[in-house]
Amino acid sequence: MVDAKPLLKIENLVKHYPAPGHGLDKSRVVRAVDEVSFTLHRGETLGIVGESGCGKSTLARTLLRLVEPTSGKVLFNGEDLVGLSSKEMRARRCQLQMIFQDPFASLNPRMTVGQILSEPWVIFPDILPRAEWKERIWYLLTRVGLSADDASRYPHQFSGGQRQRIGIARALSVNPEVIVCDEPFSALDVSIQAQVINLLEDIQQQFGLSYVIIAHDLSVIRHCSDRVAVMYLGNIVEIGTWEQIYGNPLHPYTQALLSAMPEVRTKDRKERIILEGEVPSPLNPPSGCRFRTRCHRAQPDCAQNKPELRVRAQSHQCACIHIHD
Amino acid sequence: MIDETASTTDDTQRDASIGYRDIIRALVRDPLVLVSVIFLTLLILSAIFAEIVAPMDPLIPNIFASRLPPLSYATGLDGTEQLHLLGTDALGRDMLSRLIFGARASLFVALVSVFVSGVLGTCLGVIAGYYGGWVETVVMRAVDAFMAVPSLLIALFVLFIIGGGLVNMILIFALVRWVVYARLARGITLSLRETQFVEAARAIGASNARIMLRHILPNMISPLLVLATLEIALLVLAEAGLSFLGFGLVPPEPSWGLMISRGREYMREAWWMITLPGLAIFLTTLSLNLIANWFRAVMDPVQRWRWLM
Amino acid sequence: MAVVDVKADMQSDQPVLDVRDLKVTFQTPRGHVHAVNGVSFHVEKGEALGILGESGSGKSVSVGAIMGLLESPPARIEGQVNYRDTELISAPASVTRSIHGDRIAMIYQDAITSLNPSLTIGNQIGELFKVHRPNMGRREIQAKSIELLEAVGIQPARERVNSYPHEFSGGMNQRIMIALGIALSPEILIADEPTTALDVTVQAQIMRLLGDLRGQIDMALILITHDIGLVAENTDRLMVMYGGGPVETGPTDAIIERPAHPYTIGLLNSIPHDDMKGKKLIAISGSPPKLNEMPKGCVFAPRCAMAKDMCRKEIPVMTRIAPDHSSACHFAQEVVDG
Amino acid sequence: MKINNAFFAFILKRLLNSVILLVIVMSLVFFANRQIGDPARMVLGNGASEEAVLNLRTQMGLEDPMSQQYGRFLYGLATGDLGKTFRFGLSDSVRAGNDANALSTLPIAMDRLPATLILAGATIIFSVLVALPLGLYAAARPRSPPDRAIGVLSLAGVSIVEYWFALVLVLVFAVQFAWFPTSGYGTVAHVVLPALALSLRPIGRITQIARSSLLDEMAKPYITAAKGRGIPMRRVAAVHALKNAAIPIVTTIGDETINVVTGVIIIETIFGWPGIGALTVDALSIRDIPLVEATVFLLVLMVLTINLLVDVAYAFLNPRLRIG
Amino acid sequence: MRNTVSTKSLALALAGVLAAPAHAAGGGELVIVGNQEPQSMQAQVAHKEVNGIGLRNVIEQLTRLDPETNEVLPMLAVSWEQIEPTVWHFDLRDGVKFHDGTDLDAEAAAVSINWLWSPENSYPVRDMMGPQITAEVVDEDTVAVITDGIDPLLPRRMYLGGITSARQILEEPEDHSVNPIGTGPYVFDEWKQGQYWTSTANPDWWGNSADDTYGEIFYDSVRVVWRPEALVRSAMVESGEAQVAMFLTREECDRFGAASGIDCMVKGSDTFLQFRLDYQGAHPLLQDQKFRKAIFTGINWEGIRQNLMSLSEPLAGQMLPSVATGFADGIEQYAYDPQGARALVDELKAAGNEIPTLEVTTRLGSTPRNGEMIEAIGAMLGAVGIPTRIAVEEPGIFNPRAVAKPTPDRSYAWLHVQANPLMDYALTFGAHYTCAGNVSVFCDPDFEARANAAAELTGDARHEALEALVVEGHERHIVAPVGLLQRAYGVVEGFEWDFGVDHRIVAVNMRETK
Repeated sequence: MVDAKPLLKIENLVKHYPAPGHGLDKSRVVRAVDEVSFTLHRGETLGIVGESGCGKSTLARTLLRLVEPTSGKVLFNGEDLVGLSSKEMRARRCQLQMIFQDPFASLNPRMTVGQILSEPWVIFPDILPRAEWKERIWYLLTRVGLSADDASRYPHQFSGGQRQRIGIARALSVNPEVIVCDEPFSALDVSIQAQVINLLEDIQQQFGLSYVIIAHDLSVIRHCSDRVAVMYLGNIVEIGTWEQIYGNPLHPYTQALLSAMPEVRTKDRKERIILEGEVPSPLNPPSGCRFRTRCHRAQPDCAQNKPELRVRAQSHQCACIHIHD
Repeated sequence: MIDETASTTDDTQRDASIGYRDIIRALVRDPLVLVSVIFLTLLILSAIFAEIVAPMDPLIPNIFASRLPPLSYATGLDGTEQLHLLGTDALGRDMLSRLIFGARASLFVALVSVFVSGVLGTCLGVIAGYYGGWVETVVMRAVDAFMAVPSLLIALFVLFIIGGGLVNMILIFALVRWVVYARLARGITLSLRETQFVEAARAIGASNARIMLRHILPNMISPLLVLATLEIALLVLAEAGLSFLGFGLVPPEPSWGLMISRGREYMREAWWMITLPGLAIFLTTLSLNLIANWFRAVMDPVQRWRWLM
Repeated sequence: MAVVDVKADMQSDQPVLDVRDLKVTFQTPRGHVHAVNGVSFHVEKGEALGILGESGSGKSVSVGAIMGLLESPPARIEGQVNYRDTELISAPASVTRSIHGDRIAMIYQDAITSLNPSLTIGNQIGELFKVHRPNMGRREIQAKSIELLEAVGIQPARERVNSYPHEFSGGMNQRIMIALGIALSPEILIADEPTTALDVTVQAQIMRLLGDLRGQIDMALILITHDIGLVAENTDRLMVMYGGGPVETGPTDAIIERPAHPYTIGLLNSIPHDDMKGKKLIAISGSPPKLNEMPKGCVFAPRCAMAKDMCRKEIPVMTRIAPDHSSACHFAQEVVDG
Repeated sequence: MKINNAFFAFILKRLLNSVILLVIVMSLVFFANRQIGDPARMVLGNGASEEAVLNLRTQMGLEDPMSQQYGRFLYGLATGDLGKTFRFGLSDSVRAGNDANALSTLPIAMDRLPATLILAGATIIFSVLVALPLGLYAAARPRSPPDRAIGVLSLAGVSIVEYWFALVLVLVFAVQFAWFPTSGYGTVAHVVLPALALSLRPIGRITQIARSSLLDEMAKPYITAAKGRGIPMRRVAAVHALKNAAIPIVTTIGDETINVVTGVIIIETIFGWPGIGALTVDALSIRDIPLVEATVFLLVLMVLTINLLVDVAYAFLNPRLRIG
Repeated sequence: MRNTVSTKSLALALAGVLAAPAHAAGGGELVIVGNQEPQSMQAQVAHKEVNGIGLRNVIEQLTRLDPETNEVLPMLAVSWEQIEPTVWHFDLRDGVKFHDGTDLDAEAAAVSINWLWSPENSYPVRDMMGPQITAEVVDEDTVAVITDGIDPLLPRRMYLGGITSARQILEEPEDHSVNPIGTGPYVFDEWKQGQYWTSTANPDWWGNSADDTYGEIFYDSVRVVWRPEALVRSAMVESGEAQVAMFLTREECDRFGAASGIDCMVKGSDTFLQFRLDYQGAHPLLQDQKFRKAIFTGINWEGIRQNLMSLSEPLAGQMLPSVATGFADGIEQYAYDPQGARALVDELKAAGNEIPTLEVTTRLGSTPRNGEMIEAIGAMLGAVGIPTRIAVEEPGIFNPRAVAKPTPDRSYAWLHVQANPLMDYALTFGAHYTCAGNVSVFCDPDFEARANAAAELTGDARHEALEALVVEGHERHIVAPVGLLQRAYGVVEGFEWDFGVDHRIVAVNMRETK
């Protein structure tokens, strides 16, 4: 399943926003994404979990260059997307697509479903000759579980789950290789969520897609991902296969997250680690290890040294200076 | 709790869009607004077809038939007896005909000004909101500057320099009123720019121009329409005000503003000369305001259910 | 508070809250919409009841009706809501006002919008005392407010009592909501999706806080959520709602172990479990019904894999499958037996 | 009430902005005014010889490079010297180079300021006193017959031709009933008719905004939450909703005050009210450029001050602005 | 039609004069409402009543005009004499003091006259000047007024210029514009700009004791207010806020006459309405007599005068009434002949001429209803095939300094009023028929030379020379007269007012009998 050469390679990606109210002071920045690196192979699903404000949504947008990165590289098929002009980048957009969180906000209410799906073909006429549009729209709609008649309807005539299907069809319309899904299930009802998870898995197999799925729901990430990255305050604190992360979490944060996960089967509940407080402001992150202020295993030296993401086991990396196994 | 009902009763109400069948239903339920719509429609039609509708030439004076009260008969220039339904003005011109032709001038000034300022302001507002940075700074500074000086004062000042008249008036109104659209358009653009469907459009490679035209602009049509309707009402009144001060349209072109401005000298002896055009302005602006108010309420997801009931 | 008399308090076998056949109908431009269609449940003193349902299941509207929050029109409310000896639906506003907020309190999903942005949190807590405890003095109110904030973990309470909601994070605002909810030591606290907007770690904090507080003041909890994990961990009894009515009620553990309604089963299956990794989830097909286009018969029938002809015609009634466990399915017994 | 530095920083920033805007607007006025014609010719009249005009132009500094003239203008703006009126001709305004105060335009214009402030103030106070209860009354019973009547009436107030209404007021209340003087300035009775004529529009607008903002506010979750805490409706509306609804209402009152300050141009003319609006029209029609500059300066200053006051009020009402 | 003061008030006026005691002050305050604020209180403003309402209560002149006969009478000068063709001696009245306490001597009079007429000040009153006027002291009581050319009208012209304190002119010239110091029956109090100006009775006024006084102080004080809106002006008299409202329209005057408690006074003035058609305009056709005749006969002047001019007296085809020097008998108003005009236009067109668009302009507010009149003129000219563009210039106070002279690129006609307080055609020619005139539309050096020569003549010779020019002007279609304005005043009932064609609002000529 894993190619030697990664499809997508992120190197030291950084996104800093100017701090609000400090327009002139360039040193005051919101460190939304700070030195993030990971790889994504063809056909693979990488799950990214973390609390809100940890920078996972910014990461998704930065690697698609919907938000301009401050520094770092996004190597797609070996080509650095960061260096491309906006015109060149637009041409690459067909290969990288995104599925959004809010199915109500992600579809233009003034366009019919057909118009939404065919918009990329209007922009890049080379993708599909006009004569095939209709057929292709029908195909996409039926593929995501809608009917061909729906092409002439407007988004508000659909339920949330159906709209998320339209969003998926839109992402598929350009034959992408990578789809970044930003909280694709969080706005959906439980019974619909499962349908969409199944749909995403089906089309991954059919089209050989790679996914980056961002979610806060740990059980969904466990179900969908091959590998999982855990983010905290703009950093990846742990990354590994799903078995490694869920079976043997190394980072105290990962451990806390997993223990906070509500389980339906109450019998096998682990000892719960309840984190104190909330995520600190990315404007002024703690020194050293960023997690130390909430860490149940924090030591005085955590404030001095910034832990690096180090390989602990095969492909299992963790950024904590107090892991010694 | 209204929000709650809206979202639980029907998903469609989470959207800004609303079918026009709903609008028509709501219209029928609101007789006052319906009457306003009919009145404005008739007014616009008669303004367009003024030559056909108006019984007489609005420009040819008959100084021997001046200031006749409504429902008077007078011998016209061609020697025939003519009925002046709404009386005549100081020059003996038929009031009804002048009101009809005056509607054309007044509405033309207002509509064209609103169109020009609306297009200009919306474009600048969208561009400012979308690109941000120095473009936004420049546009919004200009907006602030125009907002700091009251429109009527600018209009007066500039008309004083360049002189009155139809074209100048339209230019001035466009110059002073574009800011309201720019402010609105920028505000909406700022919020739309961050929406996921705009991001989605960017993700499929849509150019900035396309995003602005196809994704942002269509989603601000309703509030812009409301604003434009209110602006038409405002400009009809502004035309009257400027004509009062003598900076407005140039006679003999009949315009409502000019008619009441002239008519005020005869207010006590020939009430119809000021009251009829005053009434025309009042009814027109009232209708526009009613419609705008109603439309805004219908479009407002919070209030809508009340109006659709 | 005047309503609470000592005698009633002693009758512990009588439920604190008893809802019978609650119906809520909305008048809309597209006709009448039955948002809640015959909901009955009760809450015992000190117990935690979960109400589980997806959006549009009628769970929020039900508590809206209980709390007197529905505007009428467009809402029309039928049925009975008995708080001890008082029937709340028909009671005059002066009576219900003294119960709401005092004996029955509620906390909301989105704490930040549920707090008045222009009043300090101290003002908002103090107002509650001013309205419900008119005899309390200013200083007493102030002291009590600070005490409450400390109780919900807002430090330093003495200073922060003069802060505005926007100066707090989402989790902190939810703590303030809770402080408002428990201020008058209510007998029932209704929590409507209290942690949906929060992160899992903060959710854990909040749920622990709620649990601790319940222990301290012997308060019943009605937890409304769509998250099965949350009800599983935090409630004693459970009511599952679908399409405006209850489909299954019973002890939480019993329902999760032996669900007696196809919808409950489908819901449990929809959640990705440990053991489902690598397999396809068993999803419920279709989408929840629109409230203005309710199917005839069983509302779940169009999505139910087990549906028979009968299901599409007859509305099922609640049938008891265990002493405290009922299901609104024509084939409840078969479902339980698997 | 906590007020911190951020609040003062906010006000200071707005103040600075206002000053910049004032300079920009006045500069535009300066350059536009130079397009109207030759001021020296205006002072001397058509009868004067070219030589005399040139002589005066030199004296007035009009032959200097534009940059120098503009510099002088800016300096004058900073020191409150906007030149001397043209209307008395050459005799004094130019020749009497000493500081003849009666001829400096700014004092002439300042002299008219109180009248305009009194009229605008009376109008706005009256409007608010009428409009707020109306709007709140309507909001309390949405879609009821009184609400709809108030709605239509408030729109009618916005739609009427102000000067027609003013003349009717004179005929009815001054001539017919003789309750108030027809026009003029000096006593409280003099304010009534012009203020009434001016107040229709603000009453209409404030009523609408009061109604709709209160309704909007009443639809918000925190109101639901307050109701759920058993807080009486009246208190919910008065304590919770009104304070938040006040922000758009205050903004509208500010906007309408600005409209009134300029709306006075016509009404002042009709009622012989010695305000800055009437002076502006006079100055424009006699092409008294320095006087025009002074009146525009004061009008813009008034507008900016109103905006600033609205900002301050806004900051006080909105803790987000007050507390950083 | 009211041509004179209404009979009712005239009768009352006569009764009042017969019964009045010598000193009747105690009449309270006289409130006069005019249509616009004075631009300044300079002595020069007093020449034009519209711009300086009531100023003549404060400032007096060397001479005055008889309200009935229009004859020149003594005022501050008790007599005068033409010493040389260009030198006039004026003997000043004894014991007259300015309101600031300084004496009116020859020195003061000379300073004041020189100030008023100086080219340096360039006051608009110079439009009324013939040859340049300067003054010198002869002895303490005699001032010499010297003209650059011969000016037989000088004593009459002296009626235009007010005499104010020399001390003020020399010491505080800037005060001259806002604080008039004259010798008149009322002492200036204050000018509240934008509101009113007031004056109080002068107990030391020379007229209280002089035999040849021109009136008698009745009111204790005079307040002049102004309201541009005609309706408000008349409403002020109706509501009792003012005794005199200036410039009523005909309809209002009728209403005032019919109503109880108020009254209307009407009298012809020295101001006439004229239609000035540019001779030197952009289009050569403007110098073509056929074209000019087509324009002048294509307009129904009498119809306009009767139906649109508010209150007026007919003019006999020339601008001044028959009392004027130079009045030509036998000239008739241009007859309305649309067919003839149309034929002329067609003829011109047939000859290959392009008919220019005529710009017809008036200044709103200068005459009641002139806006309507130019609309009528435009429509009438349009009917005979002459296209027009009509324009109304800015209203309100108009600064004569800023008069927009017809520019050479326009074909321009102007409907405007012109006052001729001297009732002498030389003044009209000087303003309108000269190449250098401020508002002149006509430039013919030969005509101008003859007009200048005529202006130096006296007696019958003057009359005949001017008359010849009037006839020529008529034939050359230079200016079309429309009508002599009548001014109507709304007054309280029982108001007496003895005023001449100059319509000066002089309080000593006013009193109330009720």
